[in-house]
Amino acid sequence: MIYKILLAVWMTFIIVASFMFTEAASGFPGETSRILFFHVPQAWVATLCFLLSMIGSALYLAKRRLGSDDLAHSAAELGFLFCILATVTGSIFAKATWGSYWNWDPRETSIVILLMIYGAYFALRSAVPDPEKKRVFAAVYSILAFVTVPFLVFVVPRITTSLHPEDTMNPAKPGMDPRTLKVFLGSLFAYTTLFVWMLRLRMRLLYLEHLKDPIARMRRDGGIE
Amino acid sequence: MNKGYALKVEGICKHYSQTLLLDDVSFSVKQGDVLAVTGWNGSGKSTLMRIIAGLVRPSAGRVLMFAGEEVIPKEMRRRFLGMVAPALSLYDELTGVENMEFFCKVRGVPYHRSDSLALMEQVGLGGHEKKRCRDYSSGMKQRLKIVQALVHKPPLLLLDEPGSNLDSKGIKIVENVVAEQREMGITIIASNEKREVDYADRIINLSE
Amino acid sequence: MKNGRWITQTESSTCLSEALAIWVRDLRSEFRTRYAVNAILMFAVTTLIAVSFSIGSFRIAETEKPFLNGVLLWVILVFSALSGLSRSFVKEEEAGTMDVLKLSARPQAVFLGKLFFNLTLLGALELIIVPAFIIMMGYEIELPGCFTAMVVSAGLGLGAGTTIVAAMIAQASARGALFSALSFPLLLPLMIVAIKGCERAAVGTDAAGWPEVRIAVAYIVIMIIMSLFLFPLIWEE
Amino acid sequence: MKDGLGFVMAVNLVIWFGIACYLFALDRKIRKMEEASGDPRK
Repeated sequence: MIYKILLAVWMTFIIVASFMFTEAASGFPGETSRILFFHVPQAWVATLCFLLSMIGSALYLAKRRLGSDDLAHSAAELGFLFCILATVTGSIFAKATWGSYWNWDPRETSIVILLMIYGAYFALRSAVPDPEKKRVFAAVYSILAFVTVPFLVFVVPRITTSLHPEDTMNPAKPGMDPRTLKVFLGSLFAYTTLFVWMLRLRMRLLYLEHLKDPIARMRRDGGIE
Repeated sequence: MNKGYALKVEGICKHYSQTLLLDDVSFSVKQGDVLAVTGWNGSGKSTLMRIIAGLVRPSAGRVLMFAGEEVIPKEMRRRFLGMVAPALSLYDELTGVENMEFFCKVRGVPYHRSDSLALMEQVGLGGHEKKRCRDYSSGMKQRLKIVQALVHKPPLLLLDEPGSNLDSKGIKIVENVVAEQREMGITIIASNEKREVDYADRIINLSE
Repeated sequence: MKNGRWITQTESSTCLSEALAIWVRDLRSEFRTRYAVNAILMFAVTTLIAVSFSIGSFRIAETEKPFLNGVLLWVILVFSALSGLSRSFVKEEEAGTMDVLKLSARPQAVFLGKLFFNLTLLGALELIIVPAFIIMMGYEIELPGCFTAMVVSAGLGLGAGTTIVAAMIAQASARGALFSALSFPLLLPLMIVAIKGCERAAVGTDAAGWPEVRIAVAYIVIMIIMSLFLFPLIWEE
Repeated sequence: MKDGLGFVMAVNLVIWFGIACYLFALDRKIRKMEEASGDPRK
């Protein structure tokens, strides 16, 4: 319980610090670079969720324990939320700095693909009536999607650079001065802790739902082979 | 190569959403046994057969098939069993003999057209091998299903309501198959027909 | 029943022989019913005609052609593939023959058999649509070798990426829409690579080592290996 | 320190307090449900 109160205080401190104690990074119009204290951690949490969802899915396929599937499902839900946040803050930043809400720079492409993968994941989960199959299919899809992401993040940007006039500069690391870096890392820590808190809340909720349904309760404790 | 085959079913339970369909079903059969599984409609007869066949994963309990002493792994069990059930259907757009060819080849049984024709002859499908299964009557389809289940000479034969849609000649054929299988391996019949239950020397009632 | 029937042949069927049997059966059924072929070709031909009729071979500026034609070609190919590739599994589920298949073949063989079948469909699609596209859109290609390699490898990638998804959606409801929704995120990297590869082949400069083709081959290998591991999990209850 | 910045910061702080309160409330509600459910694990 303590860490939650500490988190609340820490996040407040981060918000104040990101506006008061740091200078706006040069090379960006006005104060726009401050959004990075919020945009980048959100994108980081979205990708972290994708990794966690894959791990939960792999664990579920190996041990068929409901807890792993809950992890995969909750991580995907939160991933979807943070992915939307990252996309919105990203396009606000793009509008402020480059004048257009969307210009398909490689990072925007991978965030949107992630969004589509999460969307497809939930579409699959809602389209399979039998709960057992639903969990297995969702797990398999999450692993398949995880395999294609490296293609997107590492391979595609390198060859798509000539697709469009490459005018982006990596905003995440504009040669941060130490003070901004400290606040940025603090924000990263705050967002990750916030994510952990929300994830545990969601998983406890799913666990309670399982308690109501007798079969899942037996499965959950028994952990059928 | 005449190993003593045996099948052990231990504590099988199956839940569907909230209902408890099978509750702790256990039995074991060995070579030469013919077991009948009876019970009201919806008592889980077909589900039990599908669990034994490995098509459905039970909520609890397990099914073990022994070839002599060692256990046949679950993935291999499909090679040692043949199943006839209303839910299993054959390929309608293929002709009778093409279905036989497919099932021989996919099971790795050397396919000779003459053998298949002979088998079809024995179940009364002689002369129909060129017709598409779509044009078969339900009785003819049932006979083809029986033949298809025997093509790889399985030691374990699962018959789920084998007599459905069959005329008196067809029922004679089922008796023949059960008699033949009795000497060679294990037969499990799921049915409520008195005539079919009488084939068995042991009966399990799922409804009591 | 002949008396020799008791000795159970220890079946020597290898995974490949089972897969081939499934492939041949699928081809024979498809040849008779032509569900998948109709779906795919109908979609492809109509979109090709719509595109070439409205754009013709002069509307796009000469410098833009390699890239824009590449985009149009792959939009047609990917979406017509998505309209028909799920057919083989869906028909198997609807006809109720999936259980018989589960009882007679091993999961890997089913996957490979269906993969070969999907690749045959894609081969037919590409053989018909790509030449027609080149002719109707006036698509000059400097390096035909590289271009064909790109089209073939990306086609293989399409098959590799969608077969396992088709197996999943066949056992779900709302199949058609779900198949595209699930497949598209997996196929997008391949599609971007294919478009870039076709442009590079058409332009013909700095195409040494066919980079995109190698990426597509990597995609194929990864997807097939992953599918061989994952397919048994979705195939058996 | 630009004048508008303080306002933006204030908005962020308000949003964050709203989220924090919502999460604390959710946490308490779930804990109550967990106690009421007679869960073997606790």
